[in-house]
Amino acid sequence: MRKVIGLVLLIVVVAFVVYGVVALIHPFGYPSQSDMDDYIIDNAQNQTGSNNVVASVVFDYRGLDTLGEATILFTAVTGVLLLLRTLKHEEDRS
Amino acid sequence: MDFLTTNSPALIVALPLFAAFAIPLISRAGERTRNTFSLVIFGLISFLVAILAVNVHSVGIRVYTFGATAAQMALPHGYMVPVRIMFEVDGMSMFMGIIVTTVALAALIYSLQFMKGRTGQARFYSLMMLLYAGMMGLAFTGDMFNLFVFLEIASIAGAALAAYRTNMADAVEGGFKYIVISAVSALLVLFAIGILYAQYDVLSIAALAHFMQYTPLDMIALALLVGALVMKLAGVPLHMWAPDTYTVAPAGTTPMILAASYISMYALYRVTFTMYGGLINTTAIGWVVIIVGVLSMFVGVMMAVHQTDIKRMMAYHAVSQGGYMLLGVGVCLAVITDPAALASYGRDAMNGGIFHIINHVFYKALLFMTAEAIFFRIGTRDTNKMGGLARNMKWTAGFYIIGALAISGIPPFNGFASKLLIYESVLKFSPVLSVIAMFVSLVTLASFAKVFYSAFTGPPMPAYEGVKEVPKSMIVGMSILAVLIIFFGLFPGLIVDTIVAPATNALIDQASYINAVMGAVP
Amino acid sequence: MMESIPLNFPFLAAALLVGIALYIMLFKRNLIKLIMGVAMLASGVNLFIVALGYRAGGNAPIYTDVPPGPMVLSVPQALTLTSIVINVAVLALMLTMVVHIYRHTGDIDSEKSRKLRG
Amino acid sequence: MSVVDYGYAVWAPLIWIVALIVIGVMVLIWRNRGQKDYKKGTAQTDIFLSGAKVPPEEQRHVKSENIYWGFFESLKDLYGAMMRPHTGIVSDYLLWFVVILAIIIPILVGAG
Amino acid sequence: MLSKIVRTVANQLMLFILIFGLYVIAHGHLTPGGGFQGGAVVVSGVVMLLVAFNAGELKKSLRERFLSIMESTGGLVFVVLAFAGLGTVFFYNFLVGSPIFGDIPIPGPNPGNLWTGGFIPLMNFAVGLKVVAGLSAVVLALALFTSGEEMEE
Repeated sequence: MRKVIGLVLLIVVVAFVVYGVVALIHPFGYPSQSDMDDYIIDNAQNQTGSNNVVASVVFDYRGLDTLGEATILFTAVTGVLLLLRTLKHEEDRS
Repeated sequence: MDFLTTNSPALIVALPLFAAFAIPLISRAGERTRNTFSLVIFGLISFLVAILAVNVHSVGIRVYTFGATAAQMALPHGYMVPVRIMFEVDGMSMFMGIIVTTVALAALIYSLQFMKGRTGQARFYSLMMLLYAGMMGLAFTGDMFNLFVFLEIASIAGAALAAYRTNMADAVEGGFKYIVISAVSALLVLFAIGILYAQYDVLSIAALAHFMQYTPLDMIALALLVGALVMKLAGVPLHMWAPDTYTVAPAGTTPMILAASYISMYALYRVTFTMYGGLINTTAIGWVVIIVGVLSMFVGVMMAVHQTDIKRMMAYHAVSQGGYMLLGVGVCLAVITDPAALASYGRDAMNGGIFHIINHVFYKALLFMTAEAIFFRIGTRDTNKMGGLARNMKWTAGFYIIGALAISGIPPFNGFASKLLIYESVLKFSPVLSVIAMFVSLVTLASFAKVFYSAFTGPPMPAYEGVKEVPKSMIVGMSILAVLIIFFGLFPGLIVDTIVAPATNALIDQASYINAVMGAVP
Repeated sequence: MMESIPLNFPFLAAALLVGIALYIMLFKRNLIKLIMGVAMLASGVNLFIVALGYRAGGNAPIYTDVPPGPMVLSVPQALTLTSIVINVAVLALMLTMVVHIYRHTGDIDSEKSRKLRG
Repeated sequence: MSVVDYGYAVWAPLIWIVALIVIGVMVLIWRNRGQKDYKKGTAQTDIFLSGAKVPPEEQRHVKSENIYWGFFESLKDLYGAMMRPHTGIVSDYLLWFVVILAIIIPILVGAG
Repeated sequence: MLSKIVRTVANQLMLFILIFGLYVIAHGHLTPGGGFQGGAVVVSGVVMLLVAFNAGELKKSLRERFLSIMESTGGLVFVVLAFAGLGTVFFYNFLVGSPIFGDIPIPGPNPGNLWTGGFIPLMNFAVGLKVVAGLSAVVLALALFTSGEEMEE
């Protein structure tokens, strides 16, 4: 019962999403708008001095995202090491 | 001073990150050095938040563009589309910033002695800084993808902290549920961002709002965003992770994870009011929000009365109180197109809903802290095994009373001030909803009375003869919040005028948010 | 509108990947499979975003010895890069938690290993 | 500064506290005029349980699961229905998410 | 622990993996790649060592504490580089036009010049350090935990 209802609702959701991204979005390979990216591709070499436009986006134009990304990696590593720590015996109570 | 004012939005997020990276190194120099370092950094951040709050209050929306030649330059020279990431700090962001900073400060002080002698302290404090940075970034950001990144930072740090007590199976389970829920909702937010990016090729919230056409694709994106964010803020029926996670998280972090869920609520408001404002069918959305709110209130409180685990009960109350906020804001959203109703009661309902966020975070944080204080001393959360604790833990009992009266909406504590606003304005909209809200408040009082009776009163239990009051730093952490609760209760007018009303105006006034970035565009 | 459908296979693939991932997460009770579902969801979303930036006949947006022609959009690639790393981090933490759950309950079936309910 | 006033909703905590203090003083005065022949340590303060034996002090504490027993007993059906979705399985949580999405997307796309 | 052949080959291969990883990191601003990708390449080498030897053996040469310090350093360098732009704005690329990595490439297609990119190469190195240390720490910790060995600290 749960499975049938869940499957039907899931199909409804996926049908809407598939219809949206297949029929309503721009055709693959022909972006409808590209103002921001054109600006970046044109000016990346002058403003950041980097040949690799993606690197200039990652570290300069959207540098804060990369700081966040590095932070997430740090968070996850800290979290993993925190969870895998060896506990002292007196901590077992609480 | 001028330097600090200009750069404060960036520094507020960057300093905790710096501290988080540095704490593992500094811990090598000893526990004391690390604690002092965390406190100093946090004091500095609080100072910056205060500067920025004053500045935003007097100047209005602040835009900070990362990596541009000038911080105010949101658009590149001679170009009509924002390219770089920007922070956009308005009244609502600042409101959330104040909440998060206060709670984090109290939680940090509380944790100092709570954590004493435990393993993994360096990483614990590091994660607390990261959680704080994630929440502040989420509150300040003006960029959709950046919002996703900070959402993930807050979720991962929160989940790792929630699972801190790895020797208990339920702790890891609670953390796991939190991270699965967070990961799925964040990925669907990212999917929605992709849909928006495909159509408008911008990621800044203001620019998206400026270009928004409200095509069917935008509707699907809105639905994904709303669903994902409602799941993160624990609205019924997507609330079930909240009790599991709040129950198991260790002391200082439960209030912060709670604050993180209200940051998601902020993101929801940002999306519906600012990004889609003026385009969506507000009556339909408003009623959806109202229904979710009423369901949350009712189901949350009814589940809460039933619980015997003290933190689980409080967690269900968090769900239920979240309903009040959604109810207030939903009423405003439902009448936002009707200027007469908006001026008459819509804005007040919104004020009530927003005011309730700060009140609720403060008293619920206090309550979680008292529950953890009990757990700290007697090692169980089961109210069936408690009794007579008020004899030995007088401060804790006092703080519990303050929190319980505030959450039940008993005057003169702060909960009453915001609940009254909600009752009165909702009464004008629909009396039935108001009556339900009052009933929920009543049941809230009943359930807190039950726990007070079973945990604090009663004859002295032989098992808890030697129980002592909790250490000083924990009392200090709790008393910060208790003092704020009483202050907010005695001077609600001051709070509503200085921080709540600007937040409400910032949400309703979509045009000025857009103009702060896209002002130069014809 | 109809003629655009054959061109949109990457978007279709991404959406279906999301759907399959949701199916796995909803109906599989094994926690490792749940994590696989999250990974698939992440892949679907990443595929979607990186496919958005493609320009027909475009080169990679790197100026080092690039042949003449248009360049594909660069921002989606950066976003995908960020998103991939984020998901690696999330998966690492999830797996750690599952290891712990297995340690405690001896089971990774979500029905048998639950302690919190009601 | 302390008053919230929206024309229809007025809330002035300081006035309320003054009123509370006045009422408290009145209650105290009233209380002092009550009967004076109450004595501690006599049979006056003993617990009377319809003549049954009074349990020792340690067993008098009512456990939290027994409080509001009647309330839960009368709402048994409601609680049964409400407990059923709270299964504690992550997949079920996500199923509810899909349910919400399946409701919201048609509403939004339909409402335009 | 696998056979001696595997161990020897893994040891020899590790050098090449390191060089390739460093190459990917160092040329992040000229060719596809960067800190994350290069870091992941190096970590794949660490995983190879982990398979060839076992976790307990690897723990002796790759200390947890060392990895933790390395990761924090990487993060700090990244943040400090971002802070250094505060003279103008946080994250301002202050090194473009300066003597360090400051050359501006010829607009349009060019063969590439290593001495360009402002702080991008430096940030690539910081991120690379962070990824190498972080992911190896995760892999090592999981391996140690599942094999039942104690971690230090």
